[in-house]
Amino acid sequence: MTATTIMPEARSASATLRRNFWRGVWRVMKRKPSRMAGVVIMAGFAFMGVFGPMFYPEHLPRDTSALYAPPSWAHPFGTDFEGTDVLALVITGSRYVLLTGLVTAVITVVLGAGIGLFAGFRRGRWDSVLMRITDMKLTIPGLPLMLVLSTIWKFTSAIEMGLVLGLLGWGGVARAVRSQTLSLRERGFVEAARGLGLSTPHIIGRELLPSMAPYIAMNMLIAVTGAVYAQVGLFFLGVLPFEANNWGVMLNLAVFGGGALTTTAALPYLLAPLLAILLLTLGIVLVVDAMDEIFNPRLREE
Amino acid sequence: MTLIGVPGRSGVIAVARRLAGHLARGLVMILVVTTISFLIIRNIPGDPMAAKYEKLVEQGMSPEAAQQAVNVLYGFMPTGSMWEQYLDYMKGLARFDLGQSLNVPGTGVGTVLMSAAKWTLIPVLAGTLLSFLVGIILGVYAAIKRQSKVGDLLAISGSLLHGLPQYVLALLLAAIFTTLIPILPAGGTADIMFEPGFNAGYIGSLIQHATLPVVTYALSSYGGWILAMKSSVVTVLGDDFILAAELRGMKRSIIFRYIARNAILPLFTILALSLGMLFGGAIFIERIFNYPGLGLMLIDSITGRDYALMGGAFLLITVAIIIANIAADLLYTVIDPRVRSGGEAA
Amino acid sequence: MKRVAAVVSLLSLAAVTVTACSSTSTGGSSAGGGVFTTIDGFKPGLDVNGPINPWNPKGNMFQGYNAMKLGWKKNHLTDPNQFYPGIAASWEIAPDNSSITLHLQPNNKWSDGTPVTAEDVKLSIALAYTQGSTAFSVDPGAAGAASDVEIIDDHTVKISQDMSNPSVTFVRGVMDSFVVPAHIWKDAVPANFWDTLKAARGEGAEAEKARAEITAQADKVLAFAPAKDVSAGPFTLERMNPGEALLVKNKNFYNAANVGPDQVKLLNYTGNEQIWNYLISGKLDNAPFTAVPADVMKRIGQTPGNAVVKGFSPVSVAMAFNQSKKPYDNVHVRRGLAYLINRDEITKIASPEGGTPALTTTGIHQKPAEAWLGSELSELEPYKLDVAKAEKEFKEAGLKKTGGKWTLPDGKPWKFTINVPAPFSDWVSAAKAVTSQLNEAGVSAEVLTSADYPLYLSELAAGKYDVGFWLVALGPAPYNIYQRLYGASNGWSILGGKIKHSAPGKDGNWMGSPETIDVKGVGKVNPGELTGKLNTAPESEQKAIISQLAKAANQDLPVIQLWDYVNTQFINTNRFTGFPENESDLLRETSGVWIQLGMIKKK
Amino acid sequence: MSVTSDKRAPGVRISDLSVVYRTGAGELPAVRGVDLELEPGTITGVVGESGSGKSTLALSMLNAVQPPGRIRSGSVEIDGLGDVVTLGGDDLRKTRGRHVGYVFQAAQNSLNPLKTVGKQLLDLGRSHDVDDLPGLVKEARSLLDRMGLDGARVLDSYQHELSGGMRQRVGIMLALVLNAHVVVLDEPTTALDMITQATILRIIREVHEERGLTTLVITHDLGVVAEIADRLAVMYGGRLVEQGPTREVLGAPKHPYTQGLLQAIPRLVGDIDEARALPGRPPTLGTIPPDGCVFRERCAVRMDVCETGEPPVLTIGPRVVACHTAAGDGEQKETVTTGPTRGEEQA
Repeated sequence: MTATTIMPEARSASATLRRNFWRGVWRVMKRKPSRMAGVVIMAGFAFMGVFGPMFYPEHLPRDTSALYAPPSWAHPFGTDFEGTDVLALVITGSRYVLLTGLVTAVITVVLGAGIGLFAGFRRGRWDSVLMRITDMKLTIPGLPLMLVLSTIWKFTSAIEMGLVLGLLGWGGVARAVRSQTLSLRERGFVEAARGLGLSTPHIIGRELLPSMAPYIAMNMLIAVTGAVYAQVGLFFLGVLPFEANNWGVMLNLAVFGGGALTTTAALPYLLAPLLAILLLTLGIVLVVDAMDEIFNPRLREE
Repeated sequence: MTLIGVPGRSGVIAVARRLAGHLARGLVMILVVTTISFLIIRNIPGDPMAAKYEKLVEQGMSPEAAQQAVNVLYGFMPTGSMWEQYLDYMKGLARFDLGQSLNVPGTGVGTVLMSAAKWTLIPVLAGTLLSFLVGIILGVYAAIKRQSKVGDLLAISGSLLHGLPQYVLALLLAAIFTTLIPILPAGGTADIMFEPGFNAGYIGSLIQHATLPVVTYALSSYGGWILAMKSSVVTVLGDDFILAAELRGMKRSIIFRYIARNAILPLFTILALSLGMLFGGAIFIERIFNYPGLGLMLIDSITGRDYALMGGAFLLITVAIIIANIAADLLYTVIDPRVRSGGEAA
Repeated sequence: MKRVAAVVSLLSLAAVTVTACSSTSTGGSSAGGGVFTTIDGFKPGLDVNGPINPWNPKGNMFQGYNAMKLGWKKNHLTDPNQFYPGIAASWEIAPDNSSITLHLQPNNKWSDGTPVTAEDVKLSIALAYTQGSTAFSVDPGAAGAASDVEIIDDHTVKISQDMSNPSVTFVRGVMDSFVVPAHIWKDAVPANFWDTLKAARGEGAEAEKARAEITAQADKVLAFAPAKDVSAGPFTLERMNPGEALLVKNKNFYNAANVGPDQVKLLNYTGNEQIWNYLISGKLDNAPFTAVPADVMKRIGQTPGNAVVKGFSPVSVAMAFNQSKKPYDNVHVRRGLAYLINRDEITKIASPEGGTPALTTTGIHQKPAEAWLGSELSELEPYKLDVAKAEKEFKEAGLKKTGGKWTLPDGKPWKFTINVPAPFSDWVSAAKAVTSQLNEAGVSAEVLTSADYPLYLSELAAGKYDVGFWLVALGPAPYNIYQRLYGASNGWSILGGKIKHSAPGKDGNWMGSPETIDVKGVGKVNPGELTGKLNTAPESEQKAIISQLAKAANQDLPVIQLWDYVNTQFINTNRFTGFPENESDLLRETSGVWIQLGMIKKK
Repeated sequence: MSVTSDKRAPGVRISDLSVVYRTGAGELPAVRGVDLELEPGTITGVVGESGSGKSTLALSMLNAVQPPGRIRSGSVEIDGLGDVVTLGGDDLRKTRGRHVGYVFQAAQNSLNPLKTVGKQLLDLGRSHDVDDLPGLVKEARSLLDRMGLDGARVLDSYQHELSGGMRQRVGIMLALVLNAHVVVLDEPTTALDMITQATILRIIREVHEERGLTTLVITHDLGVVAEIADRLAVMYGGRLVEQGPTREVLGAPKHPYTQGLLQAIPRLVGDIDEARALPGRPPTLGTIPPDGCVFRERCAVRMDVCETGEPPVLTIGPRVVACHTAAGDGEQKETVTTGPTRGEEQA
């Protein structure tokens, strides 16, 4: 299936293909309502990240007479250690978390796909050198390394954080893209395109990349979740600079400061960010499930 | 006629050559990783002595006593230029000497690592194997029923569990089983009142303490197995030889075995690799359940600036991953005849 | 099917063993004197690899249980030289602090039956030299070091102070020494140790070499690991695992007849939240000082038998300024900030159970401050929340308020950045509350955390922060109290009995206070020199010096004191009785000390 | 060979066979109204481009159309077995392999890569309740030997140790070892080199005769058919457009599609320019026109009636052709007028 879409002579029909593609997307989405839910959740998070903080003042109001207040209409998830609304924290904190995730994902995918494509395309010495480096990266344990790095660098901004996570995380994508490239090569596309007198950038940009785009897009989504988890986890362990509304900081303070694992008062403070992560994961899982079916004809045959 | 696939003489030679190549590459990798981690670790800023002192006085120790407790550690701080330290470290490594721990002064890093490793290995191994077994069984089921609601649910729940970070699971389980319904211990390895050894009380206590870490680990890795097995089975189901076997009138049970064996093959590799990763993988679980394994030790070694111990931990993780890679490859050689005879793995 | 059955039977076996476990443990505690369960506050993270060695930070010797000192310090507000008996039954201190004569417990034996003698004490002192304690130091500049150790008889030892560089804390330094059995430890130091020590006291290359020789022993002593615990304490170590340690009664202990519990179980912890869980489940008979959130405190109180004992803990937490950074060099800025910070609210948010809001900033914990200063305390400026006064101070400092925000005199924005180490959640919440209060008052403020405590302290010392949290008031010795404000971190250090001042940014001077302060009603003082004097001044003079220092600190505000720690301890009276009362002078010693003094009895 | 004639070669009659695939756009026909008779002891070749439905037809012979496809109507009668389409469960399974042998395309991996050929042979024997397994192995060995291989060695080999030609012979062996008398070969020579192709075709021919088989060969290669088939059937767009004795069809094709195919073959002698490819592309499942002639889009002699009218199926002696242009040539077997869509003709 993918084969026909990248054959040069098929490009005349690309407009129809695109239309068919969107119709296919719609069909796939429609078949399971859960996938729609996934898209809605993702859209909700995107909205929250972009516009959420605009609904709140720069410094969130606090009520020092209601520390760790239980859930109520005014505070659906109660309040934190200094009486700030937990829901407001989760919403305003989403921007940092999601921005980091996005930056990480972009870097992971750009670097990973670039290196993977290059290695798979060039093969030979370049390939083995790049793959050795990739192996090495995969060998150095990520989380411990981040723990150590966090004492050396201060990740003050979301972008900086994402940058580091991205630079640490491209290994898996590079490998996967390389093997995809190799398998496409094996199927003779590159030689065929060469035979047609197409240039290397053209072959990579117009032939290889599009056929891998869905795959890369899925990896990107997965990288977003990976980055969100990594940073929230590091904040949770308390090694990253403080941001009162960061989800990980909330987890940390709930557990280690509020005793959320000991008594119930700080439990809403713990559960709100956990729920946010759970929802985000669910959204991404459902969307990836849909993408999987859209792009993987084997699963689609029905 | 021999119908049993025993690797021939040429097969053995091929395996040996593969192994030699792996070992050589592994050594280079160890060298590079060690150097990188050495450079990073030795450049961690911070004053562990001051931290220790301040902590002790905050805890209520008198300033004099705290000062004394801290003074003794200076002898274990690395001295000399970075290059000298590096050479010393490498020389030590060549003699399998990882140096002395600063956190537990006077104790070899190897000893500290080994005693922590056992508390990571046992639960993580148990968790991995448990999730592997359950995951592959349900994975086959999910693949066969992939057009039905049950299969869908299995796949989605698998992705969700696979997607959720370990600390979310661990926190949820801890909140439930140690806070809301406190039926399981929140930390430790066993009740000290039991004489360690092969007696029911001690082993029972061990199991009780390991339950939450094992279950968390199993839950968080189960999703991966079910997904991997499902997609592997789906791939094999589409293979020609399955249709061929069907068209030759093979019994369902035999075809099922064909599918299972072919589908599980790539998973064994993942299993071997994930066993290699386990040395570095349980930080959150151990932190949340206060289980004294390598993860907790690593955190301690970082906050205590125990350079030697940190280096040792990184080395252990690296070596484990490299060994796991080699093991995975050799395993493949044993179970996949295509590789065994020196060909390329599919 | 067969496999399933096997799994089921395995599971049921586990269930049986679990129930078996609970029955044996309760059975164990009902027999004899019972099991006393606690944690060792000095040893977070018990380590099975630790040697049975009191000097090793991870050594499995627990103060008061199987690790013995000559005496146990009383928690006195002002006098550092009061003790309960340990290895020493009684002692005489020379009036000028020049010597202390120790009389050992007459009937004390090591757990292996060997008597405890003066030889044990002397060898333990030799070991202490290798580790460098305050009283037993080969450092030529050290104040309050011993000059001679003399065995008077089998049970009497006299230790003299080097009076060329004396300190009031000499006696404390002596009494605070561990004692280990000479017959086990004799190989840990070379036989010619005392000759080497004598040589080390001299001057020149020879002495230098001898000193090096002694300190070179440090690692060996620290790593020394006896195969078995031979203790003169009330308990000996029976076994450990990574989660717990079990100690059993030492029949040879001098006061064994009065030791209540038969066994002591020390639980491991790596974070406070574990201690909270232990407490809620009612497991612990005693937990030393632990920071506890309000709701957790409530839950702990609901567990039958649980009770709280509170006492004085000579530690306060303060916000310290780096006066090399603008605008914190201006005392009016510091005062203005002090007027804006609501310490009651901060304490309520960050440490409701473990602290009391500081009444003012003196550099001393509230309790000893009353004892030292008396009525003078009330005359000091309390820096109560007062926005008007704050504005006045800020204006005096030249700060401007535009659009509801304070800016620097040159009109540039002012960002108040406060640094705290990330792992200390109470400090983090306190810092956050401070910034919230300041933001509400128009001072743009933010919290920055460092990944961990070592990093925090090194960056603080390197002068990288504007403002950071800092422990102060470490009593009871008055010198210790004020060296936190006017000690090495503020440029003053004692070298060979002389006070030396380093300029801000040099030699660890990150606070950067002016060298002299014109204190209202006192005149110009050099706080560092005054602090140094506290080391040697007789008690009669100390009061006056402290009064001057308190006034200086209150007026100049090198730090803003936030809250004074309260030593909140937890006890459970279901199984044992005889715990110390509120404000007892034993609250800073471990429950091992309470037990060996014969206080704790089985119910 | 001793096994040659313990049973007479059975005849096979496919009538009115329609196979549909379920897709997002509804059920689409892959094979429509096919009538084909395999006479006992003959080799019939089915030729068509990819997507013509020939493989689906082949799978129908074993009632093994894979989901989402299904046989909607029609029957496959095999002498001594009855209608395969109505078989199910164990009866169907035992028919496969035991009575009808199926040989996969050579390029496909029709063997379990993790087991030796011998082990898979034993699995096959157990599946069909063969009591005399050593006898089965002996039979397999002799079959392989017969096909010019070292039987013992091959049985001890894994798939990846065998070349394409060897795999194909193993496939033939597995199809015959249980003594099936109807054999379906799906693209038996595709992806093999010329010499191996010739060998395989020779083997097929010889074994066919020796064992008294009724053989169906599916291929896209007219050359293969020309070489071995007694009868030839041409498929296009799921329909049989022409069939008859190989020589006759190839010598004088009646259907424009068959004519086009023949013209497209470059000859060894003659001008290469004489070979003219058919214009356009073959239809896929989704683009087969529901009404009228399936070939009209590419037909050089298209008429108006082709747009709407289903071509009549005409029987001319031993030959059958379905084309409007041939309408005058012979006796009309069945006339289907305008409008019938997707299999309504069966109603």
